Amino acid sequence: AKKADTYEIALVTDVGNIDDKSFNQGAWEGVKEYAEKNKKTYNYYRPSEDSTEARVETIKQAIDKGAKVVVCPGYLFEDAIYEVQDQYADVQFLLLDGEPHTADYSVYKTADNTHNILYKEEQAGYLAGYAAVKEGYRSLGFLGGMAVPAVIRYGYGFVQGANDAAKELGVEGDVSIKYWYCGGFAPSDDIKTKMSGWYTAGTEVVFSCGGGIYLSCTAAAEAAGAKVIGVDVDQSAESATIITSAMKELANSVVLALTDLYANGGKWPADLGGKTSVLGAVEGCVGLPTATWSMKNFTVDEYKTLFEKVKNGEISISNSTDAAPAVAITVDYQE
Amino acid sequence: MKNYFKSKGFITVLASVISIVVGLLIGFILLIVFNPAYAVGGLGSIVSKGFSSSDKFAKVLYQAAPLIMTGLSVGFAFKTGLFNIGATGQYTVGAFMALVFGIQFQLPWWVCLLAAMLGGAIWGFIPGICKALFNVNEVITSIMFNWLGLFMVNLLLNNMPVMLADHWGASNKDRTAALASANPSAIIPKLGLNELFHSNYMNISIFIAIIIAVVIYIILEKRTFGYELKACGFNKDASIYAGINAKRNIVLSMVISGALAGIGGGIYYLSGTAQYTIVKSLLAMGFNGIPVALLGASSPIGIIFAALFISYIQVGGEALQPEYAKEIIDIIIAVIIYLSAFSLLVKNILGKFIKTDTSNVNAEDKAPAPPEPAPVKATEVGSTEEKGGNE
Amino acid sequence: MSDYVIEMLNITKRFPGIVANDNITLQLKKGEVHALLGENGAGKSTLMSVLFGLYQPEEGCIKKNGEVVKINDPNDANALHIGMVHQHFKLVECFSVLDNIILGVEPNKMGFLQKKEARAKVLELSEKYGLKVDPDALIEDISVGMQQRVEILKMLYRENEILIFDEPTAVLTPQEIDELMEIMRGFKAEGKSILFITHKLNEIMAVADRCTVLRKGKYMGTVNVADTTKEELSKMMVGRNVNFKVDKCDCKPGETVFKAEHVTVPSKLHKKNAVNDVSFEVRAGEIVCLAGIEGNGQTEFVQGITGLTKMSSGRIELLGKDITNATIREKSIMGISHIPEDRHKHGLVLDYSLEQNLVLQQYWEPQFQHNGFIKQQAVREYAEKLIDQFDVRSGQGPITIARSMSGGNQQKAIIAREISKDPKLLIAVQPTRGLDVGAIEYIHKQLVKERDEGKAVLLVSLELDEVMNVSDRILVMYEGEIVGEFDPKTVTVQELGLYMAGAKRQDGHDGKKEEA
Amino acid sequence: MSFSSILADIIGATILFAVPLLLVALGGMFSERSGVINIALEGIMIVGALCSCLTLVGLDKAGFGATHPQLGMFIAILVAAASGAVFSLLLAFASINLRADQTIGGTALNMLAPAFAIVLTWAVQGQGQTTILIPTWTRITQENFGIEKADTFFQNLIFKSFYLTTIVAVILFICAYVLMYKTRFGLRLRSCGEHPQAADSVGINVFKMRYAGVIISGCLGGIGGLAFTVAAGSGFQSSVAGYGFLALAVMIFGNWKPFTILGASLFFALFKIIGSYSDSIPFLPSFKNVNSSEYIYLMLPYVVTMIVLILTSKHSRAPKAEGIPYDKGTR
Ligand SMILES: Nc1ncnc2c1ncn2[C@@H]1O[C@H](COP(=O)(O)OP(=O)(O)OP(=O)(O)O)[C@@H](O)[C@H]1O
Ligand SMILES: Nc1ncnc2c1ncn2[C@@H]1O[C@H](COP(=O)(O)OP(=O)(O)OP(=O)(O)O)[C@@H](O)[C@H]1O
Ligand SMILES: [Mg+2]
Ligand SMILES: [Mg+2]
Repeated sequence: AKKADTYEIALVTDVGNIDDKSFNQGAWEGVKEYAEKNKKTYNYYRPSEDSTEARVETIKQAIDKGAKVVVCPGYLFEDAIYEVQDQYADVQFLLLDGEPHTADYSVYKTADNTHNILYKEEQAGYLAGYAAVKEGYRSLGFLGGMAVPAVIRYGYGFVQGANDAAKELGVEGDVSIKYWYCGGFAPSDDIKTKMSGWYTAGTEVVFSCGGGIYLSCTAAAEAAGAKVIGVDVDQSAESATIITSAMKELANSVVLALTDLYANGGKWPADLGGKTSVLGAVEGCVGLPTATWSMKNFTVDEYKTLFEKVKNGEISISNSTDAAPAVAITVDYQE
Repeated sequence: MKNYFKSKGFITVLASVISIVVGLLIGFILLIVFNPAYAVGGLGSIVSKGFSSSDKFAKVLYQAAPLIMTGLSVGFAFKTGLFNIGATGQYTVGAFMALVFGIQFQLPWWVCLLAAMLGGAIWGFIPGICKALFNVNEVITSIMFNWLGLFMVNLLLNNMPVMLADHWGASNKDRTAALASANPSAIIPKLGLNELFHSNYMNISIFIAIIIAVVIYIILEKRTFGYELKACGFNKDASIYAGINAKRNIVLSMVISGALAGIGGGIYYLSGTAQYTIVKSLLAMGFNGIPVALLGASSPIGIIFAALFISYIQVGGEALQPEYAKEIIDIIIAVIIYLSAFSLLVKNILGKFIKTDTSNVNAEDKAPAPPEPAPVKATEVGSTEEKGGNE
Repeated sequence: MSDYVIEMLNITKRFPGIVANDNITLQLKKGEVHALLGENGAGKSTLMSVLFGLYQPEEGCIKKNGEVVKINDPNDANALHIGMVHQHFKLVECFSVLDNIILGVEPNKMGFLQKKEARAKVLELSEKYGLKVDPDALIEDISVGMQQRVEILKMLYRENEILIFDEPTAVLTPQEIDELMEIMRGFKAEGKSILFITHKLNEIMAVADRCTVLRKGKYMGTVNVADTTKEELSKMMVGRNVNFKVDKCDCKPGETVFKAEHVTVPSKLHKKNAVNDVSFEVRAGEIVCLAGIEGNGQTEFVQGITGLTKMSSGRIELLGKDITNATIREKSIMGISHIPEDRHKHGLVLDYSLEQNLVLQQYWEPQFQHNGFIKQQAVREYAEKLIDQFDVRSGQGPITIARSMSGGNQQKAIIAREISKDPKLLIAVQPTRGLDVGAIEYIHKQLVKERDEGKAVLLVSLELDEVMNVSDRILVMYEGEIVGEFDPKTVTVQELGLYMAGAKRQDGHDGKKEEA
Repeated sequence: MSFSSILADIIGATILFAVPLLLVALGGMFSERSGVINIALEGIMIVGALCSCLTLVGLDKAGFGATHPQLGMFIAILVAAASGAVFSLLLAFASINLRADQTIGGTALNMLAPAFAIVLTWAVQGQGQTTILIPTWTRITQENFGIEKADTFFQNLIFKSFYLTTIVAVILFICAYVLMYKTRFGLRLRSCGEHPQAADSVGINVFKMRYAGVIISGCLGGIGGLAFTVAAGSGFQSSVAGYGFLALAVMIFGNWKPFTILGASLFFALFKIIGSYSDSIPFLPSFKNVNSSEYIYLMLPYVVTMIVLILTSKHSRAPKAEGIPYDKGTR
């Protein structure tokens, strides 16, 4: 019987599992893709509870099991990485969607063996919101998971996009958005009921933004014959109700980062170590899927034009998570 | 006489040990089924990980403290004839109160802990009063109060901006503020134990829990109050006949039971590691009190060991990763609890092998020894109907 | 063909630690009433349960009409036409009478109940044997006597020929007992054979043809009832002479200890008051007996004055002090002791040990606790003293769990506890129910002793023998009111019976008794 | 949007969520009426849902489901019933044969089921794949009947959330009632929960009846697990969100009687969903100035139930012998 196997690339999940259709899954797919292609051993670990202490403990466990690279998806790891990055100077850390700092936010520090990646979710959300209104939908919905920064950026971007499109079409008065955080990343019967209520009350399309909650949303949409916008990855295969998806290239960015890392002999190169990359339209890391395009009124060409404008900064999108964007359309923030 | 007690206690412990050993064996079989290559190492880590290093042991103690409290909560109610399935709700409300006093009011940890106790007590009080005055089954009320507690706490937290992490500089508002940034004095003192154990998990909460368990033991076994409470649990009519205020005692039992669970919630969140997350599912820690109480045969001292044991093998179970799903340990625990249900049988069998000393004082025709009562008596779920009670 | 319908030969049945039946032989002739007599725990119920298939004997065999039969369960017994009325009725309380009767032998079509047929048959049987019941009434709503009729109908419905009655009269009123005797005679006339367990020798003398006596699980012999006397039977049973007459000197009543004025208690069952405007007093050194047929308010009266239920109006006094609104605990402190009617429900915490039960009324006294801590040693010593003094027998002495004690000894423990409290007023409700003659004799002695020590004793009893023997003054209760007051030395049982049945009523006992 | 379609929606959703509560509470009723307290309902639901969802996925993969959707669903229901029954045997064995404390056995099973479900889901679907997705063909739609889709009240009422489990629940409810009150079996079962010694003395095998009660509760609980999972509509994730415990409350609220249980489950389901519609129903307050006002609606059913229970507790009545292991020896 084997006792001690080692795994060189380790992923530690935040909350939820690697099939959460969100951070964990995206990062895991990246790890898997890179490791299998490059014959590295890899595995993943789940902390015992939702606390920094448990995340630190699990990172240590992964290192004990031979991890040279630890991938940590989610801002929840900020404190934990801060704690371990100096303790384990030989181990390389990849933090997605956050930057290490102390528990009381007084000190921010990214050590040389850590690389952070942030995404411009607001751009993806903007594109989706814009597309939905252009496509002809007037009664929209935003279903967020928890009110965490990434989700808020998606949501506020979505609102801004819808607003701009409405302005262009001169229909600000007609467009309305129901806006709600369901308080979790897992699907539940409550979410489904709530979405049924929305659809019955006239909502045409809901941007379902966060982990597995899209399952509840598509279930309601299927029954009501309504539509859904997916998130993070191209979800059009998951359900016929999904008209498009606000994507961010999680898996891809992990693969690219790992490639750079190993190209530099297993250490972060100087331009990544201790640094934070913010990936958006410029890096080609956000967008709508053109290969599975299903919208009729809003065409791929129109989309490409819009994307260029976002990319070159002609359209500026606020990435603030503090206050809701000021818009002309009606947004019903339900809490 | 003393011998008799000794051997009876010995058989009880032996029966538990047998349940545990058989449970582990079944766990080993599971490990073999799922991944034979690592089974031996896996079993090894289950049984030894908790002692393998000081920080792992600290984790055992850290998890055990709230488990002892919820176990005591359930066990105490059992002893007084009530089934408090509502420890989860009381735990949640206790946690909430502790955090409010810590974050909103900026008070020191021991005040917060008292507040937690109060919160749990209130959440036990209502089902208690419904049972005592209106004869509403405490099982149904406490199930409902689990949800009510959860929803109420979430509702309040969402309307108390100061409580949430984003108010204290964090970027998220799905959870309460980290005590480290909001109010370090609300964190249960570590007294240098964290250095000693090389683990931030370590603080004095395990000692608090053990002291409370001993206090509960003394109340139940040595004090007239405990005598009254147990009498009410066993036979309400007889205790009324004996001049005991049974209604008051039912309420008090639930209040104490709730307070214990509330302290559990306080201890867990005041350790400063976990932040309360606003989710819509009931907290498992409260439910885990039930198996702890059962394994500990509802005795406060037994509960200490049961909680330590369950926490210990949970830590071992974490270490099964990544070769196994850590949920396997839950299966093993469930099997152990299930087997402990057989303790009656095991004890009878053992009783035949180990002759108990039944030195009769004045035997009535050598009357037989009474059958060993099942670990938990008087768990009449659902019997709302009550006879003879005066209105 | 054998003379006997049923023979139980050399039956031995053991329970853990005890031989309940030790080589017992019992032979039942066709068409006879065969009594089975023995102290509590002698093994009577066990022997009958063996015959009815509830227990399997370790040794011995059972023959029906000379042929060996195997009775594995009640179904086998039923097939052999053996039926049993159990000591503790086996009726489902929330079922109707009809459902209870047909349970186990339900007429059905493909599993669906056919209650019409059943109802017709039950009504016919009830007509034929004069066992009046309402098939649709719920068991919990009908009287004990009616419940017993249901049990008997159960046997008849199954067309049983061998009828076992286990202590059927313990719970019946004198009138109901007479009725039952009549019914048994009727069965006998029809050729049915009856096994009849009772502790009451009068009943044996009245209906039985033969009587088998057991003692401590052993067979003592079988006698023809016509050739024997009550004294002989009781000697066979307990191994010594039993004194049926309670020895006591004349009572010398002292000051008034207890006074009830216009006590009224509402009924839980119906709208009428269970106790209506009852007034009387009990003086030191006398035993006052509340006599009456069950269900005429005695239970409610005692529960009302002890505080187990609330009185709706009226006033009670103890030694001149108003205790109407005192709590149970306060009454206990002031000197009321109460031997409750239902020892399992009120009298004992069955899961507590004997010693814990012995201090149930006093654990809070300084004698047994200090600053809220129970003085275990003091409790133990006190318990040992009482156990010794009252001869309470149990497996492990003070630490025996009360549940495992026999009924008689449980009762002794309660009596020990209540008497040792040194009360001013001792309320004893049916203190000898279901006990054997030896135990009864002992308890009666204790009551008289208390009286002689100057205590006031209020005895509630359904047993006319007890009423006549023990009391110094008899109050008859009928429909919640006191309808007569008697001196046991001058009144006859017949006379009492008339008052108890409501046929007569004394002047001045019309519910508005004078204050003096 | 019209009021009629919202009304149709609310009624439809109420029925959808009442079905699992009804089934499971009826199951609990059978078990408790036979004398065995069944707090393992939650665990039984999980196991039933697990096995039936795996079956559905299997049928889907085999292509059978898409061609015979309702037959596939029927098979899944049978699997749910069978697996629930098998799992409930563990409870039966411990509490009937071994006369163990019934809450211990139940608690153990409640712990065992989700852990077992996770481990098995992974064993079948691959490490980390916690969700078992339910194929879309399980829902009964207009197409199944060849009806043109239209926005009418009845179509909205029926076809938005219509599953075979609903039909099965109606049938099972009727069966449960008849079985309980009109058959020999029911009479005997009830007698075992009230007075097992009495049942034994008339030759009824108490052990067998209690086994029957527990197994029936296993069947109904298992189907209830599947019904919940299809109603929740987001696949199976080793959990039934506390519905087993809720069903326990429904059963007690329903006083261990079929019709009142039906009423109680509809009541719970209605209050469960009503909050989700608060923003579309004009006369419901929407608590605009309160954050997360949804929680107020979520709390409502419990508060109302508490009040109802306090008012009706006098009439509540549990089977007398439930929870007490039957021992021939005790008298
Ligand atoms: N189920 C049992 N388990 C163990 N011992 C038992 C059991 N039933 C009876 N016994 C024992 O058998 C003895 C005979 O009991 P049984 O009930 O037959 O007495 P009995 O003659 O009917 O007494 P009573 O007059 O009080 O009814 C009891 O003293 C008891 O010790
Ligand atoms: N389930 C049991 N297990 C072991 N012993 C028992 C059990 N039930 C009864 N006993 C024993 O039976 C003895 C007598 O019990 P039993 O109930 O027959 O007394 P009893 O005198 O017949 O009471 P009663 O007069 O109230 O009927 C006790 O000494 C007790 O030890
Ligand atoms: Mg007896
Ligand atoms: Mg008997």
